Amino acid sequence: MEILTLAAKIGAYALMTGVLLFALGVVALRNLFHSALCLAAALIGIAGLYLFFRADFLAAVQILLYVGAVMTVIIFAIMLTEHLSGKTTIQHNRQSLPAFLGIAALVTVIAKVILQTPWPVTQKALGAHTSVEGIGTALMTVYVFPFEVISVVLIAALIGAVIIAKRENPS
Amino acid sequence: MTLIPVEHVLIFSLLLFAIGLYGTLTRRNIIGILISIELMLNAANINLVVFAKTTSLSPETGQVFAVFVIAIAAVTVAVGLAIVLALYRSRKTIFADEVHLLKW
Amino acid sequence: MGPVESLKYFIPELIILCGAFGAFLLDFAVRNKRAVGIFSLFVMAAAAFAMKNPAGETLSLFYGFFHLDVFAHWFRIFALIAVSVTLMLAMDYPPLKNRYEGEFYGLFLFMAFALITVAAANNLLMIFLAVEFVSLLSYLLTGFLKHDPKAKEAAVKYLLFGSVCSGIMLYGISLLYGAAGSIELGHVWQTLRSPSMSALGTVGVLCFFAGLGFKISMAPFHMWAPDVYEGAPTPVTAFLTVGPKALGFAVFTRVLITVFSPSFAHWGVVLTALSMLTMTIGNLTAISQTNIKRFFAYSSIAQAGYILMGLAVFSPLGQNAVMIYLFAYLFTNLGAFAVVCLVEGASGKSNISDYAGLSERSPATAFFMTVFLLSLTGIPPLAGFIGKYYVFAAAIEGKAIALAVVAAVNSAVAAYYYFRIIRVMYLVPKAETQPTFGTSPLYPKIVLWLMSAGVVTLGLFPGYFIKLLFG
Amino acid sequence: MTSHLLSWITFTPLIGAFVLLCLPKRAHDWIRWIALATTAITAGLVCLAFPLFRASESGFQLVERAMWIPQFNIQYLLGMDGISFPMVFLTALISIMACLGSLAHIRVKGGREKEYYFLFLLLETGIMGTFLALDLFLFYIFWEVVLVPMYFLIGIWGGPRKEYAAIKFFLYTLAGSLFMLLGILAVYFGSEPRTFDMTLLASMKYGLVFQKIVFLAFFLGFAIKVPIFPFHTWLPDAHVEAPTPISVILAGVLLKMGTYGFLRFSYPLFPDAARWFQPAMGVLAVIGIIYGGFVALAQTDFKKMVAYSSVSHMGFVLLGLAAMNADGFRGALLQMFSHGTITGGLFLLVGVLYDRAHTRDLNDFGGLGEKMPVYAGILIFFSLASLGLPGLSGFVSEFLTLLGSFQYSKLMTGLAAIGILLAATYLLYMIQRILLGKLNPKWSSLPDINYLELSTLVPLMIFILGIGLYPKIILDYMIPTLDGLLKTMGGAV
Amino acid sequence: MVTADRIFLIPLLPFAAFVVNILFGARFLKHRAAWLSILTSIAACVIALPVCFEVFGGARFANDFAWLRINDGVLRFGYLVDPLSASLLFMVVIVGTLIQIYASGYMQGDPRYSRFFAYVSLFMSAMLTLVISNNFILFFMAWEIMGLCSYLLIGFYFQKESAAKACFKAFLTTRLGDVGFLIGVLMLFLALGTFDFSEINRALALGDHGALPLSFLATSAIFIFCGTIGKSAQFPLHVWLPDAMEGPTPVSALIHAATMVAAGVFLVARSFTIFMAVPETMPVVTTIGCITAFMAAFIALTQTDIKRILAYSTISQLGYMVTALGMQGLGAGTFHLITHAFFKALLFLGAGSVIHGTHVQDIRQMGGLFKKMPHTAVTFIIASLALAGVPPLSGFWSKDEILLTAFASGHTLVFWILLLTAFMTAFYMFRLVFITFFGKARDPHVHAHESPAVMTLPLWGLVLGAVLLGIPGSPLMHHWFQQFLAHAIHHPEYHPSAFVMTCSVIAAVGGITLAGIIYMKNTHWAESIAKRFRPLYRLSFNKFYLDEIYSKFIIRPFTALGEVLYRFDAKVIDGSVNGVGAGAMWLGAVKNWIDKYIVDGLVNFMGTLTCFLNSIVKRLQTGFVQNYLLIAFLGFLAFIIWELKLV
Repeated sequence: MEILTLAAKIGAYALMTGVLLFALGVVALRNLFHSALCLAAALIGIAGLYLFFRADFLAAVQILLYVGAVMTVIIFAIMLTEHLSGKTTIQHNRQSLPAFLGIAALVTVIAKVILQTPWPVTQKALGAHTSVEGIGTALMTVYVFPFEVISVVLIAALIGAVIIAKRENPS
Repeated sequence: MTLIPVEHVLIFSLLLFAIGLYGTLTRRNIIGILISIELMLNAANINLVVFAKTTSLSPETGQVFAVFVIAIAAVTVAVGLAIVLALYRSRKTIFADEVHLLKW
Repeated sequence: MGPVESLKYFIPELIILCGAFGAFLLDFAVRNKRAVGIFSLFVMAAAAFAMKNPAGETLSLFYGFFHLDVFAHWFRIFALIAVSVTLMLAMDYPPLKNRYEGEFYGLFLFMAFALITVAAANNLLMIFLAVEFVSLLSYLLTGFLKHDPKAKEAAVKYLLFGSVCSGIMLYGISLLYGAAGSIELGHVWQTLRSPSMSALGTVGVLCFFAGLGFKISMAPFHMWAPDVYEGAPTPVTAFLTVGPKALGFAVFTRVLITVFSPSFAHWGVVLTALSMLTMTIGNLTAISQTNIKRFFAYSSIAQAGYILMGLAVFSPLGQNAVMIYLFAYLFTNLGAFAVVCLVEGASGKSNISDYAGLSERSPATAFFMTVFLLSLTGIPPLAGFIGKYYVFAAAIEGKAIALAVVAAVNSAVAAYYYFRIIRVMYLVPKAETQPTFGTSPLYPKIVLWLMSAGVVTLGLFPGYFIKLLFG
Repeated sequence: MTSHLLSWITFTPLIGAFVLLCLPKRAHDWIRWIALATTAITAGLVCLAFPLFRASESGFQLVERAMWIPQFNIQYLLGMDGISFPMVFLTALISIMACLGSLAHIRVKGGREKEYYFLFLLLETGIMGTFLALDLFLFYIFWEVVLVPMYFLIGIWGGPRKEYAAIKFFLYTLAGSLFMLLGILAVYFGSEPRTFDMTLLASMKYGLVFQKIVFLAFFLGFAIKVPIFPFHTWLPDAHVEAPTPISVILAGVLLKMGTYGFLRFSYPLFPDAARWFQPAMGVLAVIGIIYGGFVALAQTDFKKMVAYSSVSHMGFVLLGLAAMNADGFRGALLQMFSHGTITGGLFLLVGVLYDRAHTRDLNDFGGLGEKMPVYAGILIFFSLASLGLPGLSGFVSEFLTLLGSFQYSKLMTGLAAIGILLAATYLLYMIQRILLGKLNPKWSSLPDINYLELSTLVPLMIFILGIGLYPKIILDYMIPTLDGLLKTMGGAV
Repeated sequence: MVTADRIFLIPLLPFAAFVVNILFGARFLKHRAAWLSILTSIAACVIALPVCFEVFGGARFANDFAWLRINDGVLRFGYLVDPLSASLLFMVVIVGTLIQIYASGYMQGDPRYSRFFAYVSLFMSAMLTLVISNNFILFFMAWEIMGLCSYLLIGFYFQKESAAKACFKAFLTTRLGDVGFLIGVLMLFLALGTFDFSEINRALALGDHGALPLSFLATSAIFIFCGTIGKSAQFPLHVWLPDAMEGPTPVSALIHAATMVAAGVFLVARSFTIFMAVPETMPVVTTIGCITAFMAAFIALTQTDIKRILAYSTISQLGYMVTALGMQGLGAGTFHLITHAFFKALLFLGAGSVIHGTHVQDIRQMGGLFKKMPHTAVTFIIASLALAGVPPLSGFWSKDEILLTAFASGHTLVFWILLLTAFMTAFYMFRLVFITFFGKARDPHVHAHESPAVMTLPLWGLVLGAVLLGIPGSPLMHHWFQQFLAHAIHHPEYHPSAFVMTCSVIAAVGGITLAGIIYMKNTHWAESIAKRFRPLYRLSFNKFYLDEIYSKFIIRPFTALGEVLYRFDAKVIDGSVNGVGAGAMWLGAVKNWIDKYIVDGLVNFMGTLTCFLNSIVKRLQTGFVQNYLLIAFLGFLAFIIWELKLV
């Protein structure tokens, strides 16, 4: 058990490190396609973390919706605009330095705040296990209204997206 | 979740958020910016999931929230890419610093 | 309240939703797309007819995810007015002709629904969801005119800025949720009261401000607004300056009032600073604008600054001030945009210089515009003055003298640029090349009359409105 | 009609304005006559107040009260006393004269008569309301209502730099009045129970610090309107650019709104602060008097000279107010009235000349006394009234003011006396340059003043002369109220 | 309450004439305007003279009505006819009427004939009001209206540049004194709480100086005296009177010789009790009077314009009167005032007649007029003799009284100066007489003729006064006049002195003789004397350069100050406000916004600052969305840092 725990712990930290590295790749790589691949990897890593947190349902959603659907769309878009995403073009603008400094400051500040805060961790929450079933029930009962709203959002947004993405055809 | 202190995960998600934010501020390519935004949303999602397992009063809340966030993220990407494609068609660019007809 | 019992209170929203789908269907069926617009107007009217003031009691529909109280009620009325007026403006907006006009109306009905959910949102999840809903629809509507490169640029900027801001907001929400263990605003409030949580509360709430600040175009999250307002189709701009902004304020008010009771008054300092910054930046930049839509964008930023005054003082009076101001602003700004639409319809352009000699080309239009501009300036007895009076009163009551003085100076500056338009209309002779006004289209004209009636009535009999809104 | 007399007085011009709005644009004659008739009816209504107004009482009379915005305890509250009555009368008088003056003038200025008279009547409503409102909120509304028509009247029908002058006027006064609004709100929230009702507020006591701050806020609003040095720079521009009838209204009535505000609001509400600021006000008054005089002396533009003379003369009003004693107040209020008639007349005379010669450059004229003897006589009359010649109303008011201020500060009075001297200098210098000397051949065909123009001036002359010879007729209306005011301020009558 | 009262009619009748003449004169009355004025004047005479005689007989008239409420009291307007005002009233109605009759002839044919008489009537009305007024305010009002009439009448020929300038100068200079007068009156009111003459006299007689110190009263007296300095053309404000001769000659006679200028002296007489209450002010009065008397006479020696010589003579004589009052010689001063009014009016009318007959004013162009204008010449010479102080004409008696006062009250220096002045007076008057009426006609272009009877008759009327009016004040009638005045206001009296009389006669005769020698016999002497005493001559001829000094040191700085302040106004006050940001302006943005906003639109504080900030803020809006994001982010960060109190 000790070893398993240790292994799980090391695995989790390794996973986090990996996600961070891929995330760096997302923002730092010149080739946008590579970035997208990095993103996919990072998202999968995050799904792994979800598993580690015993959020199985979410891990599944993450893989299916994100890696499956969203990434496909992104890569499709990258392909469409490929010649602009090539290596030759400068991929970063000139405000890297102020952005970096600002973000460093932000990270310092917020990290400090996070470490200061006495997170009210409860045994109940630690011990609780949420099954896929439980989440499904919740979505259909308590969260039925947001669920319906999000479906309306999906419909409305997709109709809109289709109209926008269509070629201009004066009818 | 008993294994790792919640703060560590939070720092991790903070870094992820920061990286994403950096990407949005520095990436020229609009698709790149959208990708970076995904990182930010994921960072928040990690928080939600972690809190669901540590501090939440009811266990589902965080996870359900995260599911909604994923859905919204997907819609955002869809809408975003639709707009980017439309822009690409008419302006032949997808670089954020090349669209500045509107200013001052 | 469970979903089934909730439905009978949810009829207006259902009407709108069904109307939206109906509009898309109707779009397939009819050739004259104007019919869709009229249908949409009827839907709005039906919804408005079905709405009932919960009058005092609070209805927690759908397990509290749709929080219907007087406050939410008036904001949904607000949303209905904003959307209906936009529909009317859009129906006589030439660039929209033959460009998915039917879908446009449908999307706007969805927008009405989205706004209502915002008004009724009472927890972190619904706030995020509803605000995102409104945002996504706004991005789409901004970029709706695909042939217009400016519109697309606007949409892209809007999208990018908005997504980043909501990312930040979401991050803040997640932290707040973690701290409280709940998404209920009441719980969050309870948690943040403990001193050990104050730092986290600060970060969380400021992240929250980023998302909401973006919606209400509060400095420093305002910079998207001018570009988007200039680029978007004019009816959409008209809508964007009031609809999402007002609902942003609704959420803001709800969050601040429920989360921060007066014990959180130190937030007042931040809000005061933000308010001053917002109005000052808006006013300073508005002075040199040459495009009327961009001009109104900056003006709306400045107006947001004044409205923030009401929030900054954390008092019931301030809260009421926000609402009254928003209603005054609704009538005024939509009226002004009706004129913008008319002029654009006649000349195809929206530069301030196109307003030269408007008082001779179309005296009525110029007169209405003057009324609206005076109202924006805050000249009594028009609605804008009542709004200004309210926020000033709130500031003075809260002893926020500095804020009041800054606002007063700002109002004087604002007068200058509002009068610039009046000057152009009345004092600058018309150029030879400018087209004469034909007969103005019907719907914007109706809007003009209705809005000016609103402006004048609210200005002359504010007591009636106050009683209506706050009992 | 007499039961709501004050409302009728206030809103009759507005009714007229809307009647005008309904007329077709081309019906010029109708428009003119309806406008004129409206001002005349208003004046008639004001005259109706004479038998109803009991001059010997100091309180508000003919009060009309109705709840307007109950949530803020805002009332529609009108009332008249010995301070506002003369001002209302002056407004009615000057409005008729200005309307008469417009008949010819605006036609010359290129039409748009419908808009012009509409705004003109709107302006009159605003002014009347300002002088009659007793609820601070209502007062503020009327105060602001005055601004907008003024902006258009200067901006559309003004001289070459009209736009500049109009916006400058507007911004200056708006900035001032916004501070006043803050002050009004402070008073409201400082009162218990909360109210805007002047009659109740005056009986409340406030702390000195509060008083000082709020007094300053009001001061800013009023000072810009008066205008008190150094807030006066809008005035020459506005006066010079405005069309003649509007200059008349501006100088004749509008400036009085500022000093009226002091008497009506600042003093009764904040007596302690008023005493504290007394020296400052006195100094500003003296600076205004001397400064305005000197600057008027240096003018070559006729209208600008008259405009600066207003700065100087309004300084006397302020000096009387600063004296805070019976004579000072009487002098100030009388000076408000007489300055209204005198300067109004002077601006009309400037207009008469300008309409003929199309220039106002003093150095360009000369010897007109020969060509236009009647005009010359009237110009001399008004100039003399302005410089305080005994027998004309200017003297009585200046004398009372000086008498009052002398009891307050001998030095200030002595310095103010320099202003009298300066007035004589610049006015006579003006007369010398316009009327005396050799006739500039350019003007050899100028016609003398005509009957229409004469009709705008003669009534003013009658008032100037009447008050100058027997000031009791008007002072009897003012004195009880002013004495009452002084008593509430804690001073001896 | 106003009671119907004939004395109120005295000033009101001429006022009615004024109203009618100014309104209807030009169109309806035309030359009949004169008759209206004269008739009302005569009517005033008819009312006033009985009143005067009643007062001479010991009566006293007063009446008033409430005019204005001041402070908690009432200012009452009304009349007071006491010995002092009765004597003045007597003089004014007679002289005034005669001069108006004369003027009706003199002004014949003038296009603005009715205007002239309107003004003169107004003047008469004001002067009469002044004389019988019962308080300082009414007095001041009348005083100012006289100033106005003086202004209007000096500028009667306003087409002449010099006349336009002269009236301006006259009004302003006297106004300077008037302002002082007003301040003095206000101070007096503060001290005594009343404006009423009777009440003031009563209070002071009881030794009640009010709450304020006596020095305050003294200051007030000095300020009141300022009025005299201005109105009666005393040094240093005398410069306006010679220029005032631009007006028609009857005006010079009426206003600038007989009545208005004497009002200043009357003012001192009116407020005599005040001066008596603070005797330390008296030397000021004496000194001013004395300087004036001497200086004006000295200037008159070299002048060549007939009216200017008379003007300086007037100034000099007014100085005499003021000196007398300063030495507490109320009787002497007032006596001289009355007599002087008659013979000086006569002199002016005579001069007017000469001008009317010759159409020139420079005495060097005249000569030998005696034969051509006998009436004028004879009356003129009689008046000159009176002025020179030749017994038994009126001037002798009054002047003698003044010299006596000076001598007897111990003002020895004053006495000698006055004596010297008397000598000079005799000299310059007869220089004038000899040059004008005797010798040969110097200018062939001048064709003199005698004036019509309407003008010469008043001359003779005045001669009567000039000759006879010395009697009531002379030892022959035991100084009846002085004693009469002393009833009202007590003042010291002196016994006649043979020494003084002798000196006086010697000075007069000496002056005449010297003038005769120089101008009748040895005409070349004049020039050689002038050459020998060049500096003195220049000083006299250029009137002590006072005009130049005033112009350089007072008027120009005054107007310059106006200019400077105006520029200050336009540039600094307006600009202060524009220029606040000016120092720190930003590169190319500067010109851009100056042109665009300042010139175009709003030039004030808000404007400048606003436009300046606008140029900065606006530049943040680059159009690059990521710039926006960065700014928003940095702002967000700043707020976090601020709110966490990290700074």
